[in-house]
Amino acid sequence: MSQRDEPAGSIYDLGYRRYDGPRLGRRHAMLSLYLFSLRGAFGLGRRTSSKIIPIAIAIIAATPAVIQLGVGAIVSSEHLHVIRPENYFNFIQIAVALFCAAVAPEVMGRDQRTRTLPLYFSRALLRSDYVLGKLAALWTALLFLTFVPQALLFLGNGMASSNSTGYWRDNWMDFPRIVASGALVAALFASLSLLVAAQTARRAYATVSVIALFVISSVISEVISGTAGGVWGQAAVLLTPFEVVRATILWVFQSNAESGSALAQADLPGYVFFAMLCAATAIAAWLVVRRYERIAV
Amino acid sequence: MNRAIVELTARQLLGQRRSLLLVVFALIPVGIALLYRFEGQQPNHVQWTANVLGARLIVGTLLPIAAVIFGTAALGSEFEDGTAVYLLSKPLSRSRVVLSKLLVAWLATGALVLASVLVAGAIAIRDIPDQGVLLGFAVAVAAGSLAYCSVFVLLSILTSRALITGLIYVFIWEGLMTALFSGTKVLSIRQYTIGVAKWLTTTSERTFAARLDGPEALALMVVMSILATWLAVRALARWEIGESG
Amino acid sequence: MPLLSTRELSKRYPGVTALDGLSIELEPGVIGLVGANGAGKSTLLKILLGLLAPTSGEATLLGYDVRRQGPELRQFVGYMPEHDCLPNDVSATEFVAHMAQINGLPRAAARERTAETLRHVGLFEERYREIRGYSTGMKQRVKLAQALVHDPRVMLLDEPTNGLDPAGREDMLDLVRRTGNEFGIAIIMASHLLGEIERVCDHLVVIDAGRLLRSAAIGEFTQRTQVLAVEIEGDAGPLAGRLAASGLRVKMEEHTVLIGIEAGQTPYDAIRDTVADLGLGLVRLEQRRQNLEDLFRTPEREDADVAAG
Amino acid sequence: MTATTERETATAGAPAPAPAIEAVSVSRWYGNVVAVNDVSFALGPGITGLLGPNGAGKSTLLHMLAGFLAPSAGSVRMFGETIWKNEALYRRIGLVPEREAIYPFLTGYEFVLLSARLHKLPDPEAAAARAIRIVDMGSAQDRAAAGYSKGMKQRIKIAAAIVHDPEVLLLDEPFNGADPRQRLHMMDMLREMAAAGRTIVFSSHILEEVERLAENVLVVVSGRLAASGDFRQIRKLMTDRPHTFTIRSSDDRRLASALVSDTAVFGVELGSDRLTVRAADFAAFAHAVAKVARGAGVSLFEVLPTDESLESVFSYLVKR
Repeated sequence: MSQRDEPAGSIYDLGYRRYDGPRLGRRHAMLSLYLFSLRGAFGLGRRTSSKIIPIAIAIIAATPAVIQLGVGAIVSSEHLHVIRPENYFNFIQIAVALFCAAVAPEVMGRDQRTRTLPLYFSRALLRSDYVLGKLAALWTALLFLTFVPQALLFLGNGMASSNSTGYWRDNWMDFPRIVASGALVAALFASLSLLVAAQTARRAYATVSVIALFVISSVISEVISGTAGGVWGQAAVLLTPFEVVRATILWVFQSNAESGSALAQADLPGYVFFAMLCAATAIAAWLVVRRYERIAV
Repeated sequence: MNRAIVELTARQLLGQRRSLLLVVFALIPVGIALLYRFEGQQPNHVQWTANVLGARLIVGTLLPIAAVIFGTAALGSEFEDGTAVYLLSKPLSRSRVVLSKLLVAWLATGALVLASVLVAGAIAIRDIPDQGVLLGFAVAVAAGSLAYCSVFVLLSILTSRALITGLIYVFIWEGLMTALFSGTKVLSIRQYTIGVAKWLTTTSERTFAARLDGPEALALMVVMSILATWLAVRALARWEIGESG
Repeated sequence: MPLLSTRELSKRYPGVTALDGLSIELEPGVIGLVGANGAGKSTLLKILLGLLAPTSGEATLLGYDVRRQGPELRQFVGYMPEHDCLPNDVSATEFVAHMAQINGLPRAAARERTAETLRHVGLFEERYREIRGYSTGMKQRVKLAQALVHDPRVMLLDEPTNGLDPAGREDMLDLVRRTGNEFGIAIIMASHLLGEIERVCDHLVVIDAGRLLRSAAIGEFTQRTQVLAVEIEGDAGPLAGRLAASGLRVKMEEHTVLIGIEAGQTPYDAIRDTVADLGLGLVRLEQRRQNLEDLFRTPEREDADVAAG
Repeated sequence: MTATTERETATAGAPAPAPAIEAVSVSRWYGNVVAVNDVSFALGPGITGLLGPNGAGKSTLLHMLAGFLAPSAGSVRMFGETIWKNEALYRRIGLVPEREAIYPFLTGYEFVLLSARLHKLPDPEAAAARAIRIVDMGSAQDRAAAGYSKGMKQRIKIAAAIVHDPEVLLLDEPFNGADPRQRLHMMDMLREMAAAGRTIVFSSHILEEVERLAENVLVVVSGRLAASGDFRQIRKLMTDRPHTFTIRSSDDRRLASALVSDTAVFGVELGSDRLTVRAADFAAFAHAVAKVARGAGVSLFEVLPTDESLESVFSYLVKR
């Protein structure tokens, strides 16, 4: 082949080639699982029909922020804050619950339903890695509802303000609070809904069970609050994730509950709710790990 | 009815984890009634028992959830698991299969909810005259279970997503639409059940109100049950195996 | 280094012993794994894959201890389960690339190898479509691809032809054979179909009641027996009668006459002449081989059978 | 027995009893997709193997035979009666579905007993015990079916299907998941049942097994009936395909030249250690080969037909 005047032409071997490149192990496996599940949560790389519900719900969750920004732009008033960051959750709580019901079974039960679990567990991945990857994926997906719209709102408010620097100076503390509250809310909802979804391979049961968890806990909490007095009536608000989250957000923002609301009636110190949220998140996550450690595949 | 199918279905419905979950559900009204009894602040026990315990917790939540789970599982799980062929390839009419399945779903739902009503109600109402509230809800719940189950058994033959469809009916249609549009009450088993319960009590309208009159509610309930059962029998008689088997 | 080595490997469930002190040593190759249902075949596979922990004993695969070095070992293992294991709402490309990454391949390498592996298993245009629309044969190919994509050193295949029609079965067996012989990947393949094992494998392991029954090269299982089979068109009775009369030991099976050969006997010409004399149609004449199936029959072999008859 | 007398009175005067299974111009379509297209056949006692590539309409056909699907056109009859919506016929039919599902909470015995009770047998316990004995599941009959292996599930399903001693037995992929020993056992069992005069139809992808078990095959390709009957007879009908034999002998070269002159032979190829012969007429060659060899003074060590198996017949029918 060294001679130039030889006609150029080669036949290449299309046979099997070995792979000699790097093998990146558990951490990489976990990261891939996380990204794959996160994409799956929004139906990316899937047919259009699997994108509609999660993306529509995420849009609904961003709508209050968009409206506020729009109103701010037109009216151009510093003081017209219809939606305070500590109240944002009140507008989107149903969207968050529906998102969990629709997406958690997709994130968690799917591999059990399609019997893909043995493929994961026979690879360079531990069962606990699998669960943590899935938890992280749903948590991140929920941040698109609980954190991203508010962050945009915060930035938008600042930029729309006639005195941006003044706005940032006065309100900069809101940003870490938005981050913290968004992360906490997402953590509780992610771990609770995954715990429920992990109990069954059947998607319909999982969706229904997640909704049932939210609806029934709210009904019970509300009925008990309205029925019993004393410690029982006070503690009833701890039975529903919605009130726990609401109260934790208020605590993070050092704000108070509206008078007349269930939280105001309960009159418990904020750190109790924060502790409840952390405990519930941790216990739920631990239970999911435990379930997957034991599941036979 | 066929005794072998009845026994089989009873084991199917009662021997599983979801039945245990339902028993826990059924205990919730009892727990709340206990709380009410010892910590309650409401002055009118009959009013609380009828509206909060009866209409809201039991008829509004426990009854439809128990019925949708038992009703769709009785026959639906056979289609889902592929065991239906064992029943349908036997020399017995398909109407018997439907009726046997419905009977067990009804008995399971009815027994569970009835127990919850009677125990929770007896705790909440204390010793004052109860103006027929306990009896009213007991009878209404027994009848309501049948109406719900017949509809859900029908759904389980018509669609493989009967559970979801059933829950949409319960929560969206009965829960939301009926609250917004009063006219939809004629298609709400929850309203039939409350109507029948109210009919059997001697409470005043201010203590406990129903949207449908007693006779009207009962008639609608009977029509609904018979219609759903008849359609279920017809649907199973025409049932064909899916392409997947 | 042996491919697989187990020492006194046991797995007990309450009331059931799936593996009972199994000790095996296997060199790389295409290995068939056969055993009755419940004999411990799938338990062994699951232990090797880290899906199940043994009750006692040790197992090493590729020199890694399956218990203590699970994640490291499994980077080099491919597994094709018997059952459906594919999500149906993604494409083959997306799924196989994902599985490659789960096995530690960097993103770019995963993509490249996915394309190549799917071509190897014979999936072309359809690889961008959702798996839901695939035929059984295509799904089996995807299952094989995900087990092969990360270039494992050993592949564990559980009933790879399950649910395939005859043409699909032929294709799959061909793929398995090529993977083992051309690609140089060791294969352990469990199957109930002895014909398949015989066609694809070069070594056979038979497990029974959780113990090793036999482990040997395929050839040793299919040695020629001292029985000649003569199949003719029509009734075999007269032929059997004549041959018996000439002093041969014979046995009849529908259209076939079985003849036991004793040392020094060469009955070939006698058979030829008898067939010709009787004007029969000779369909088949062969020396019988030992049949893999005989392992699962009641102990008496055909030789003994004919000898007795 | 009542069913038999009813049928006899119904068909009184007819010379021959109706065949056990009869499909008359049966078609089935789903929307625009034709799954089964104008298929007719009649089956009597014995074992029939139902073959076809995946998606050829095998399951659809079997489901129509079982009365789980209505034909879109034509009719499926059992003992002269339509099977669709005719529950009474199930008294005479046993059915082994493909899906392995069994009620997980029942023991094997309870499952078979359920079947016996649903058939309203006079002594269901005895019938269940008998059926379990036939499939040899006695040792596992009191364990919950949830813990059964695939092969055990298949056997207990067969027991449930034969508990009422049916005249017709339909089995969808019965060997799926069975291990070699169970396969042998199941084959023997089906042979015995066929020998007792029952009509057995089973579908399978494993041609070696069909070849060994079925006297009769039905081959479905693209929804049409591509062939039916004894596969050896079917092979003989394929006149456009020469029959090939390989021969080992004491002198291949001499045998080759002797065979070339035989009218039955139209091609001979000499290999290193064997001879490949192509013949137009299978029977003529079979009758000639021993005589020709004797005439040439050559000993025959091995004569093997190479494409006479069901596998080769099947692949020919599918690719046609």
